[in-house]
Amino acid sequence: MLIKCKSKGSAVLVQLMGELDHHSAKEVKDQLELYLRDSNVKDLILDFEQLRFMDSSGIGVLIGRYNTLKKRNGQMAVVNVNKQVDKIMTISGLYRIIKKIS
Amino acid sequence: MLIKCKSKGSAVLVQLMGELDHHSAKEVKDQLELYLRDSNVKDLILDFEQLRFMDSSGIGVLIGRYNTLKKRNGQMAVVNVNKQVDKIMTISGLYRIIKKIS
Amino acid sequence: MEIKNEMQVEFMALSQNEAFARVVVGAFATQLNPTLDELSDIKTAVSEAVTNAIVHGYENNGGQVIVSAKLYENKIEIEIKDKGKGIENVAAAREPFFTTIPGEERSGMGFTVMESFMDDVYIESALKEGTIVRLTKTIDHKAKGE
Amino acid sequence: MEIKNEMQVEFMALSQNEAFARVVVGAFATQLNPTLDELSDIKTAVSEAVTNAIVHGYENNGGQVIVSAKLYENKIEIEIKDKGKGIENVAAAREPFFTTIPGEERSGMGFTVMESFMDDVYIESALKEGTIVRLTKTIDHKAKGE
Ligand SMILES: Nc1ncnc2c1ncn2[C@@H]1O[C@H](COP(=O)(O)OP(=O)(O)O)[C@@H](O)[C@H]1O
Ligand SMILES: Nc1ncnc2c1ncn2[C@@H]1O[C@H](COP(=O)(O)OP(=O)(O)O)[C@@H](O)[C@H]1O
Repeated sequence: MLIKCKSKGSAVLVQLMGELDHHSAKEVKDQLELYLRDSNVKDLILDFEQLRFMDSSGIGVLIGRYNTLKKRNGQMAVVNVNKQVDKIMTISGLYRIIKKIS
Repeated sequence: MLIKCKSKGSAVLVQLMGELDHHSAKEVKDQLELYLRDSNVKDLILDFEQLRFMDSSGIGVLIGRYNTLKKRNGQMAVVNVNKQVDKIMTISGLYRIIKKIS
Repeated sequence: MEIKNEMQVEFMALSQNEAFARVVVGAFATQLNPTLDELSDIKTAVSEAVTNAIVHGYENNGGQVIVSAKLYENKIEIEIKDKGKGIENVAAAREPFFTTIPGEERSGMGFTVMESFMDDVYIESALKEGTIVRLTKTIDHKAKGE
Repeated sequence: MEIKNEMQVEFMALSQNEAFARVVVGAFATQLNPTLDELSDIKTAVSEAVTNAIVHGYENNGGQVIVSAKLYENKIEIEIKDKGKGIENVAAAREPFFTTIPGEERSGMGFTVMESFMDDVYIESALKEGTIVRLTKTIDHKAKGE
């Protein structure tokens, strides 16, 4: 998994490139937590354009980051979600807490 | 394997798209023989741009077509050969009878 | 129904083999000419079951995972097997958000994903003996009028 | 040397499984971070040995092919096994252009390709019992100064 981050004011934009499964989940979680360490960061936008695959191991990773941001009154959004990932997001109800921007 | 053919005077240009192994060898052989059935066809140019893979099963297919054309004083050439296929062509000595055009 | 092709792969219960298992089953399933979406569904379901074998069956302590697949005219049947600790309550395990590893590590959505992505999910499990998950999906382009 | 990962796949001796075998071994070998060229070399050698098992070992009459692979720190070792008719003269079989199916169907270059694409090709065969081909390749980016 390749992870790139850009920060814009109180928001960070993170690109995930690769496959988010149980194998890569810890790395993604740790990397995202690093970007959110600064408590001025309120919003997290995840760019999934190059996320080729996600299974239910990714759900926990996203819910965990959502909980961190909720305490700060921040928000979470995803962009460029492919069909496979979209199905996982839908089935799990993640779109009720994470906004899809298209 | 997808096979496309264009004819130009006494030459035919054939594109092989896919993988040439033992599994696809008979199909490729039969299709090429069909294009060469007309004895006015003297030269065969194979476009390997989209040939992703070839193993030694392809060598026999090429030598067989070479023999058909030699009887008619025709020639055989290959274009757009990728590295993997090039290695097979080199090791087998096929470039001694089939011209590589680049 | 006649079996057209069959394979079995066995590998160490290591997390890097989750992606490997997806590729193996995906490559085998392509012989049925599935759509890209059907292929993604199959790979996702396999990923869930193989991850479960590694994480729950063997609790990340090694062991062997066995994945087999049978191709029929218009159907694929996949079995994911471990000889790990087994499932105490299969009905509970199938519930959405049920997990024996709470916290954010596991979401409890693995079986739910398998059930939404495949036609049928059959679970056979015995404590201290292990678990077999059988996933079935029909790939029938004629029936769908394609 | 310590084995880092290991897998075994068994499949029917059908020609459509030649491509499947290439993908399986290729996907496993990527764990060593090979270059694209090294990966092509491995897939090509596996294709040759698996085709031989199907065409010569079982003479296209079915049977099971078993492919296993072991990953070491900087080396892959692959075994292709059939329980088919065996090789009468292994030394002769290794010769370029030697084939027991002449005509254009087989070129007799299979073992030559395996030898040029891998570091080592070991053959063990017994008539009416079958054949094992063991292919080894070092993938050592540090040694190559990459
Ligand atoms: N192969 C297995 N071996 C033992 N227990 C399992 C296995 N697969 C699933 N389980 C049990 O079923 C529960 C639910 O599984 P699942 O729906 O995939 O969610 P999750 O993996 O996120 O916990 C797991 O928490 C675990 O207790
Ligand atoms: N798995 C096998 N079982 C039986 N015979 C084999 C096997 N592999 C190779 N051979 C024998 O070795 C010969 C040389 O093999 P190879 O160099 O691959 O050329 P080819 O496959 O084109 O004949 C074959 O013609 C066959 O007689």
